[in-house]
Amino acid sequence: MAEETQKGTLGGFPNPPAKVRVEQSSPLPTRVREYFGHIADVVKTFWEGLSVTLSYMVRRPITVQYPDRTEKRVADMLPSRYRGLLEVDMSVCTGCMACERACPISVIKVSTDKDPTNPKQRVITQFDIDESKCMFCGLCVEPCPTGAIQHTREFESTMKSVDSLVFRWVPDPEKPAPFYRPVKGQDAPRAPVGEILRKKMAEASWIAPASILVPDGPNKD
Amino acid sequence: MAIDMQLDRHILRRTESSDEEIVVNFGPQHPSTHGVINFVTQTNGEVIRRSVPDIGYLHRGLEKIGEQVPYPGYMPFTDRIDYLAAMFANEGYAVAIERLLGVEAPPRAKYIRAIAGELCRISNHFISVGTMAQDIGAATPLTHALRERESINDLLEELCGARLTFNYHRIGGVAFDLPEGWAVKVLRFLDHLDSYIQEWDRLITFNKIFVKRLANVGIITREKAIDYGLAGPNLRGSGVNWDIRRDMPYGAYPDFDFDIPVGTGRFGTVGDCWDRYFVRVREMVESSKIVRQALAKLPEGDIQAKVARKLKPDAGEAVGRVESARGEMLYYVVSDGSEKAYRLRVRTGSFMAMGIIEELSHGIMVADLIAIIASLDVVAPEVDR
Amino acid sequence: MKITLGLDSTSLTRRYPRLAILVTLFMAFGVPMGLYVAALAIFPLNTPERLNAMAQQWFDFDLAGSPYRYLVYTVFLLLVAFIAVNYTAVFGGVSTWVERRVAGRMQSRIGPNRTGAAGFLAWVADAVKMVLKEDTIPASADNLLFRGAPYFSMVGLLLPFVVLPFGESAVVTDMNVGVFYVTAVTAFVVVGILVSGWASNSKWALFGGIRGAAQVLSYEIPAGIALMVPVLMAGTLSIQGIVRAQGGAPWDWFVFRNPAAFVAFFIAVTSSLAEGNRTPFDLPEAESELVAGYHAEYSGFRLAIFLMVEWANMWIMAGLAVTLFLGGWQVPGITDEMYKSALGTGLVPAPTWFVYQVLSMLVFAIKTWALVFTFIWLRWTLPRVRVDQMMSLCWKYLVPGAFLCFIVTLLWQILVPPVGATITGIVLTLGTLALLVKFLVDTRRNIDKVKGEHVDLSNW
Amino acid sequence: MTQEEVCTQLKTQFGDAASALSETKGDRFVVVKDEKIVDVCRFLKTTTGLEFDYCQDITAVDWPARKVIEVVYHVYSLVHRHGLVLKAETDREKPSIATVESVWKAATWLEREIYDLFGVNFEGHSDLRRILLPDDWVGHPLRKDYQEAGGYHGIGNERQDPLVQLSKVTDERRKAVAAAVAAAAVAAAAAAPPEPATVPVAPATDPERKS
Repeated sequence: MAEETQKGTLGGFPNPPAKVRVEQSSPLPTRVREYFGHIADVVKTFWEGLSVTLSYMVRRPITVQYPDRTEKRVADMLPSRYRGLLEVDMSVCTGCMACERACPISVIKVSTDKDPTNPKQRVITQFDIDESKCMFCGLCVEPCPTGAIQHTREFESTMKSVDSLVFRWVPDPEKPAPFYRPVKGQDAPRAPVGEILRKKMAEASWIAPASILVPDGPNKD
Repeated sequence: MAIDMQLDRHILRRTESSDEEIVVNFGPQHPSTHGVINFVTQTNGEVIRRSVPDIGYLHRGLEKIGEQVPYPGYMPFTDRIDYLAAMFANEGYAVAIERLLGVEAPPRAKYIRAIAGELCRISNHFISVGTMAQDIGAATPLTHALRERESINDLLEELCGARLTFNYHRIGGVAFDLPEGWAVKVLRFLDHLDSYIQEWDRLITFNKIFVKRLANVGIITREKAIDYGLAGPNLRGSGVNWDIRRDMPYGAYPDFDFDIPVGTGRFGTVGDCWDRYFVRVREMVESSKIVRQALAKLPEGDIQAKVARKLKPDAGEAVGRVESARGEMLYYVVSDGSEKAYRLRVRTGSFMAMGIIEELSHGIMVADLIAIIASLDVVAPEVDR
Repeated sequence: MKITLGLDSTSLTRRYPRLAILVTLFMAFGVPMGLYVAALAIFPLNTPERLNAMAQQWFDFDLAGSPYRYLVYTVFLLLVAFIAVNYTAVFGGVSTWVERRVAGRMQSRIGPNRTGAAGFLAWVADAVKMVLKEDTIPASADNLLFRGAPYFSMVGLLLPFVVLPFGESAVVTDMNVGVFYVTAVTAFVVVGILVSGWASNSKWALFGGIRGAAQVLSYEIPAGIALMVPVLMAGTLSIQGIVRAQGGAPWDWFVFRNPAAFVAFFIAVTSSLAEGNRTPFDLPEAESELVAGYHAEYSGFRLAIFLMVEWANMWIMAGLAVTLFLGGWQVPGITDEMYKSALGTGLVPAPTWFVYQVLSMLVFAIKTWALVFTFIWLRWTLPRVRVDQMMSLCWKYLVPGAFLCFIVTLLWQILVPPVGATITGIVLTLGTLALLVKFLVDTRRNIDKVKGEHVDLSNW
Repeated sequence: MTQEEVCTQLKTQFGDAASALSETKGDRFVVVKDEKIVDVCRFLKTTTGLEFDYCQDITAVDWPARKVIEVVYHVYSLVHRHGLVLKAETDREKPSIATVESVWKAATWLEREIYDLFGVNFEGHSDLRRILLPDDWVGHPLRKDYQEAGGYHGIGNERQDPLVQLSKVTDERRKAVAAAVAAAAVAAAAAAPPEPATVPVAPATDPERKS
């Protein structure tokens, strides 16, 4: 194209793409038929289109009047596989860190340590999830041996500050959570999915200056 | 991507402009560019001399990211390549890595992939034809299309837990089996869909103004379409009977019986905007056929092949091709034996479609440019990756 | 903490549902009816003769001989203008609400339903919002023209109200060249569009302005010729004269009196759609092509004026078509003599006269709203034509068609006796009714054709 | 036609300029001398029986160890339904190769992308500009040795990671806890009312955040 342009063949406008212009080549009766055919087409297709749109005046709109005029909370209407905010039940967390490894964008940070009071017991001193960065892919849920980390159906995570979206599941490193030891042939006693998160969210409504989910600030430099 | 003024100068340098010509930026924020794309357009009044697409506003370096995350971890990123048809982006990547590893998904997984993929194709085509009607000036079809798509989104949400970024496929299979009672819901929806498509046609497809706006506009001849490497519905709209699902079969597609709609030039010339539009409408019906067959023949068994948790394919390379809603999606993966890809390349239909717009833009009207962009069904993140 | 502003109508509606309904009812019926009644009271007084006589009788004041008479006449004219302007604004607002609700239903949505009962106050909220917004003027815009452009449009909108009859007596003035006047002054709107497009110093606005100019100028021709058809049939250019030449029953309407007029009606409506920049001719603002076209750079109150003009123009378009083709305010069964006898010779008419007036205004309003609904309905069904197609439609189809209708009407007036016209009227009326029934049946079938769909009026 | 047959044809036409079909795992490919790439492509496209009319993809792979950049061509024939992968290697220091734009128009944009992301210069290309990145971008991101400049025109691309470890149980703290436990035991032995084990708490608070 560029060569043509530089040679100036595009100086004037190029011919528009060849159009099939039946009107110009065909005999008069055909052209007359076409002329009135266009009008007939307009009437016919407008008739159909208008009848379709009019019929929608008496059909049910599908609008869901989120958030206040729904039969129940939208979060409760979602399917069980829905991948909303992540929730961790620390009482069944084995501290295996499989979720941290599985996360492709490193939004999970788990630190473990020895319990100072009982050196034989290992504890989780930190289990942070940066929900603001999480892309809700579900890859962390899959390797979890006890189902401690789960996607809930909660999705309303508006906070005043993006920092408040770092959910610290071990709020206080001074009170770490001990490792859970799975019992063979027995399901881990996990709390129902969503319950823990809902409770925490209710405690920290979004207008709070800083969510109580988050102990004030990490050690900033 | 270029800074606008530079591109203005660039395009003016390349043509002899007259005093009456102006350079207009269609984008990056414009209602009809379907994402953040800029069309630097030189016009003389309503007639366009040339329109140069300027892309890259949504470039996120997804190919580079592919070199930095382990093989299974890249799957969620593929969702972001094409958010309107993420199922295919997932599937293409899974197919490519499976070929690299030499594993094969179990038959049930393949069938589920086909079901999920074809549902996703319907939802994508609804967006495509709906926004096309919107760009031509009819607002109502878009909301109807979105409503239908919403039903599919609900179904897919139930299947894989997300509405757009599915992350449903896994290397060697799929993440979940079908939920209970899901098949019945899908069949009920397909019954609705098949009858709804006729209403859609009455509402917009054959509308005289719509036909007049699209027929004989943006004609891409068969030769040109192949030369420019167009793919999918854009290629078929030009009359090329080529579909990866049938011609380079993957997954469960050899088991299904379906037609490949191609452009016929019904109201104008083969390869015009209306043909591309209508190919999409017909493809929805074909996809519905495929889903019905897949649900009827769905085999029992595993949904996930045995794959090591830490993937370390041997050094080598493989190509995974799938027929995405926007045409052939090609993943080219080079492995050096580590657990991350050495090079990961995604070739998408939208990128190729953008390449032809400058060629088509000579001597058309401003409104035609909008129609052409809409008919090529470009999605900005897929162009820029 | 829930931020509760005085304008948070949702919470107000929740707290005082009855108050909300009252306010809504007041806005919906009180304001327009108040304006109607005011019009009714003032319009008949609005001739110098009547004013003179009233001054003579009630105040024993010789107004006709007074040097201040023109001041008094002007004050009364301004009163009428005040009513007209307010009526325009209220109609423009209410029609946006109607349009949004109708569009919502047609698009499987709900539309505004929060502000006031059924969301009716949404248009008031919109207006308040627009007035409160910052009025930005682009740095490189032509300041004077940019500021002035909305008023050109406004003037073009308001002037036709002078001759548009809302009822038997509810008209500012009945010019003897009324039709001519209307076609002339509606062109003012395009001056506003062109000026705003130019003055904005934006490429999009320029595109829109030029498109608007080309479009309105072209469509003046078929519109003008099609409007000549009722003029021929009535033998007068006076709008009231044309209405009086028709009757209340559908077969007495001009549109059915003659096949050419039937065609001319559609030509006139199509052309007025184009002149009013309504879909499928909304090229000057084509939001998918030109972002917002000629008012792309406008904001705040100036934008509000443009939008008001656009919507209120529908009243002019529909009102004119109703007046010239669909029998205007003619109430079936009430003849001219009845109006005259009810008016009597005294200054204060008999109460029946007022009843007749209200009836005639209602008939006119119903017909006009029906046509306005059709415009809205068309807008949410049809795509937009391209600029060259718009031209070819005008010059290839509408102009020849309008001329043909004009000539056929001429011959018809000369050759066909009044009985023939009445028979044609009845036949065409019945034919139209049959088509309407067929259309409604088709509409009903559309619902059954889609599996899983049924008539359902819930979820408003 | 199978890949082997295509390869044989290439061999007879171009001799050493085209290698044999590779024996790698996965997809197999043909390596072509970079100066011959246009001829090979044109041959593939125009020869009856081959007719590779559809250029599916052109991309590149950076191999710093071998000091080359491979340009990879995926071509296909819609007529005969066969495909081939071609590779041409070019020097990594001054990567340059002839454009195949004259063979397939699709190459225009694909090559622009390679120019942008790998810095390969395509000789004779009609419109060789950056395509995805801004014109004034420094470097070619898909090269293996690319270093991020850390932003663009003052627009940063880094976010502070909020996932900082709050505190670590240190040895001092362990000793303190042990001492407290021991003290508690002593106190219990003395039968005195047990003192609550006071633990030095080090809450990670920042006064600035509170304000």
